[in-house]
Amino acid sequence: MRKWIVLALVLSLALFALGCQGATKQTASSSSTVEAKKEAYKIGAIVSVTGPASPLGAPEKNTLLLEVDKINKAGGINGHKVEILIEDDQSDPKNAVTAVSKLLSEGVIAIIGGTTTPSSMAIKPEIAKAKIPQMAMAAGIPITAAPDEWVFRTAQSDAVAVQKVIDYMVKTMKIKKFAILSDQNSFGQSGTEELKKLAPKAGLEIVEVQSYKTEDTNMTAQLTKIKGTKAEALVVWGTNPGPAQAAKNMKELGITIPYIGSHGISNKTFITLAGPAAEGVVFPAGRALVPSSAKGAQAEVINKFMSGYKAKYKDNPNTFAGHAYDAINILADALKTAGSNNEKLRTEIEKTTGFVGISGIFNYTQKDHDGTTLNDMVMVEIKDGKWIEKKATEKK
Amino acid sequence: MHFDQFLQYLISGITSGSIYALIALGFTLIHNSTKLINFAQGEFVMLGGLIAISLYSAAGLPLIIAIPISIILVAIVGIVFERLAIRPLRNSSNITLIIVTVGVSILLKNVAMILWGRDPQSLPAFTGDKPIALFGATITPQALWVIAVTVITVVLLQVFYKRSIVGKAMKASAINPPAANLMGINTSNIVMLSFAMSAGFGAMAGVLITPISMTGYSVGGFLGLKGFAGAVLGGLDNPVGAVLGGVVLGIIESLSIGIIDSGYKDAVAFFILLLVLFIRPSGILGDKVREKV
Amino acid sequence: MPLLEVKNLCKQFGGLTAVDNVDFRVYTDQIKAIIGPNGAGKTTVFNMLTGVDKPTSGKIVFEGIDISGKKPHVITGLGISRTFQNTQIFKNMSVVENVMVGRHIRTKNGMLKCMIGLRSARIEDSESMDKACSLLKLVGMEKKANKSADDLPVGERHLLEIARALATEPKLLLLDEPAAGLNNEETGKLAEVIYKIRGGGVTVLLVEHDMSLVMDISDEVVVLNFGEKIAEGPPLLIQQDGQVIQAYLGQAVEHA
Amino acid sequence: MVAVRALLKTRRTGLALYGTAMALLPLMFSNDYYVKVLIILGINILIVLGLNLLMGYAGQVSIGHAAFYGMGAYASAIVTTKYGMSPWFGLLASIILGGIVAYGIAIPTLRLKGHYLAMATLGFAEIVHVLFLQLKDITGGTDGISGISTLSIAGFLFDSPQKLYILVWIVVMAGLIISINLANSRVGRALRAVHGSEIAAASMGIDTAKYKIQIFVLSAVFACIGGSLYAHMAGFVSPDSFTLGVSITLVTMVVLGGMANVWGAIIGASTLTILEEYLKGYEDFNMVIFGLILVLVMVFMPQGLYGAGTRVIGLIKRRFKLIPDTAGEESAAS
Repeated sequence: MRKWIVLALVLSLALFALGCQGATKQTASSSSTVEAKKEAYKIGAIVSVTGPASPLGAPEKNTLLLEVDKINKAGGINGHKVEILIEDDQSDPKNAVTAVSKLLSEGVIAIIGGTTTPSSMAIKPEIAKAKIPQMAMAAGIPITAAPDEWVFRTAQSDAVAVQKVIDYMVKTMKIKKFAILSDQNSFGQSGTEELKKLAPKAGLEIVEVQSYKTEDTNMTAQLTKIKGTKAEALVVWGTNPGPAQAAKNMKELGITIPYIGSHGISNKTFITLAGPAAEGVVFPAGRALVPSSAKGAQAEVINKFMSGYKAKYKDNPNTFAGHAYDAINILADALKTAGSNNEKLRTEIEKTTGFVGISGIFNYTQKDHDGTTLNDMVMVEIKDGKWIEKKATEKK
Repeated sequence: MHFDQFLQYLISGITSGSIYALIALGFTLIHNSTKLINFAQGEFVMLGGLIAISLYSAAGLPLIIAIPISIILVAIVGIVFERLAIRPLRNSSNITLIIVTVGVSILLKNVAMILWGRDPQSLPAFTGDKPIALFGATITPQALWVIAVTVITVVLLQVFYKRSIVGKAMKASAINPPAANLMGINTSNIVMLSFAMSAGFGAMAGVLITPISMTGYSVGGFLGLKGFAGAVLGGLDNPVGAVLGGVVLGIIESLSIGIIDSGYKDAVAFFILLLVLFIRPSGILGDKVREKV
Repeated sequence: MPLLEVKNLCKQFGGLTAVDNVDFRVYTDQIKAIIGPNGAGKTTVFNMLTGVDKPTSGKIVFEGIDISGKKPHVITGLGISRTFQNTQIFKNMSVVENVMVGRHIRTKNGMLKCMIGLRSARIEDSESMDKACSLLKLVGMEKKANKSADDLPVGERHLLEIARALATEPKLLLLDEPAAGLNNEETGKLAEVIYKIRGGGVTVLLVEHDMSLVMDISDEVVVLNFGEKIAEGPPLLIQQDGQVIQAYLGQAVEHA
Repeated sequence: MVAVRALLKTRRTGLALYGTAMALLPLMFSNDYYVKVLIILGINILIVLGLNLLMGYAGQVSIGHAAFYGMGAYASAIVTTKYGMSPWFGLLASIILGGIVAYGIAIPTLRLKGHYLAMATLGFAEIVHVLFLQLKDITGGTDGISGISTLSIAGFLFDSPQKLYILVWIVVMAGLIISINLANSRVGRALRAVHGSEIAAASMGIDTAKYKIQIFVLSAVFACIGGSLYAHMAGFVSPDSFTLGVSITLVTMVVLGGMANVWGAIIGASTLTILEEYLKGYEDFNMVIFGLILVLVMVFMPQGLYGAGTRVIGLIKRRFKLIPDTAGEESAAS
């Protein structure tokens, strides 16, 4: 018996020591350890690289590594190299809670993350306590709700995307009634809540709200219910593959009302999966999707990022990759003038004006930590498997 | 609710239900020869779909060749799984084996993620995707494929269990392995065969449903759960029960969307499953097992 | 008053009648045996006596109390305990712990007291331990007290079950084929144990296939065939009963 | 008698040893991260101890304990944020809620056997998970609940991981003592008897239904306390943390460590928690390695880590003739 207890003890201690050692080693190797004259700026990131949110988190991680590499190759920030420590929360906020302490103990000067709204919320208090800036890449409204001293957001807030959709329905389509079909994950539910809040203000009536589980294989039942209503359009809020499934099922059921998507489907995967059913789908997206819609400087930024990403990862970046790009570059810009002092850094981020990013032109103020505005999104239509900008004036 | 709407819910339920039923069959097969629940069953489905996709779109093989190759490959995975991870443990407790299948499921899922990436993929429907109208409701040809294959499979399985020597041997080795061994049945081979068959059925389900629902590395857990629920609802030891359970589960889900709320559909389905179990502790068609003392 | 009285006992499984209108009585300090060919319904009678199965109809009266259909643990509490034909020892425990489980009904400490580890719980536990050890001595297994029960050979499993059943302090002990799998020497020992049990004031009702053992130790024998009682009486009479010989003994001889 | 006393004595020494070591552990780390991992480890050990009583001792499988974990966390979160009550009420509320729900669900569910029971507990957990998602007014839906206050005693705030750690480990030690006491008591034997042969247990006078329900409730309460502690540590709860995957991980911890042994539960929970934390750095390969290790351990040590360890020690002892052969047989056979 006694030997057993000793063994249990030794084992747990040994494993623990091993765990700690291994973990730190791993972060070191995933960062770019370039010889630097000045002390490197350590930036932490908490991203959902694996788990259900990985379609969002994995490109974010790729982008962060890509951009940091770029910054360091250009000589760093005022001679300081940037070291990025990326933690995977496996799409579970529980892991984000421990990861944030790990990053803080490494002495990071800012944290990018999380990928999802719950993870961003889970780490918010701890980061605020440590008084360093947080750059969230998720869209949930409560992230930048008070207290928001230390948290910024680079994803367009759901409010922006939803407003874009509502404007489109009211101004371009001129309809009165619509139905919602959304994912039961945080992305879909946050969008649904915002639609419910903003639609009545614009004089729109929501006739039916349906949802599906992320993995659901068949949405014909939900769509049948919607078919039985007087909805003039269907708004589908989710990330792949749900919305593609919905588009296909709509075709099968012979539902002909227009399909309006969310920025969650602003990627090639949707078109591949939905096939012919993707034709005519309209959704809000950052200008990155249709570079021609961006003017001058932004077009250039977007094109450069897209070709760089494609060259390294043989894949097209999606909207969420754009959020990571904006987060790291806004931070880098602020670091240039503020240095690593936390108060100064936050003030500098709050001073960001006209930053040309992927998701939009960012203007933070002391009050507004969202940065982007309605103007930074466009409505996009899928035509012949390609994205084209749906101009608000078209139907007038 | 209008009749055509009701019919559409029913068809929708039967479509999802027969997917669950096909997967539930895989659970029954392994349970019938080992008394095991194979938590990696859903991963067979995922592998079947993804391998077929690769053979079809990357290797350019026609569907009619890609499908059987995919099924055979997954059956081989099933055999390897049984030989390496189940056979060495044949004297261990059931729960130990179940944890092994959990481990295998985690392994397969994440290897698939590395091999095929995170995005789900699709296959074209076998015979076009023009929906067929039916009293104001519609059904896709691919759904008919799923339903037909499910029915044929369960009939063949019944014949297999009742008529063929191997089938009878399978049942015998589940009920009393030592006795079956004494009767000259090689129980170890029987278990291997049941894993191969179960994996093959899983792969077949994966191939059949990919055109309907797309397949990505992560679908296994969800489909496995539904299949398990269907099998338990119908009675784990009975293939007809498994199919019935799967279809009933699909219909319950679909109707609860129509009547209650789509957000609660899983809760409703599991609630009814619990109720059924409280009334019939061995599922709808399950045998009541009496312990001999 | 008989210790146990079985009146018109019937049990049906689906359409099959396993026990049909069986009557018998067991008096205090008797050793009584139930015999009959395979499938005669002997174990089913035991299952009903101990509450494992519910009788379809009929009555079981123990010490003047109707116990038919009562839950097993209640019946044990009243003073009937049993062993099993397919031994049901607790393989996940040591031999002595198996017997200590038998003390359960005669001890009182509940979940809360045990959780806190109260002194009274610990005292009770060591008393259970002492009692269990003395019962193991009775069946001659005291040397194997700390072995895992799973390692015991068949014969000792039956003895362990007897010790465990005795730990519940029964007034009536039901033994279901205790001699199955025993050799002659072991059967002899078993007979001694059964006598000792009776000597300790416990009435014994047993189901047994070993005819020499039954005829040797029983005061009275009940014969079942296809669920019906076909004879009852002292062993010598039973051995000469034509119906019994025809239905049972003849068959047994053929098989032997 | 002497043997029993000796056993009790080693048990106490073991507890004291483990307790002191664990209390001293955070002194080695000034770093919040390690302490937080230790807190999570403590919470996992607490839940696994309870689950081990249910699965290892009573033999009743539950693939639904994440539901109780979550209920504990949500009860604490709701009581403190919505009603502004003291976190201690949160802890109390979670125990009461978990206990009542567990009791209600146990009565019909524990009549089921084997895989049917497993499915029923799983189904129950799925229903609870749907409720976490859908009862948006109470649970906050997918966004969860944030701003959960920290525990305090008489003005002493457990506001840093180091401070909370002390509390968590006191609770874990209490859970450990309860488990050890119970395992070797009249009730513990009754539970093992139910596992070994339900029909024989009933014939020995054990009210099998009662004990199955009692132990289910106890294990649920352990999980609820774990959930409550988690909520107060993290300050945030959301449905993503209480999924089917979490239930399965808990069961895996029990089996991996070795069933029906208190120390096995500790080894299982510690190994898996630390392994998960350690592997996180491997990202895509993380779960591949995890799955592989799980399969390998179970294939080569079907009795779990504790069982395998006993065997190895037994072999070593016999190799060096430290103990006579007969005693060695015993440990090799178990």
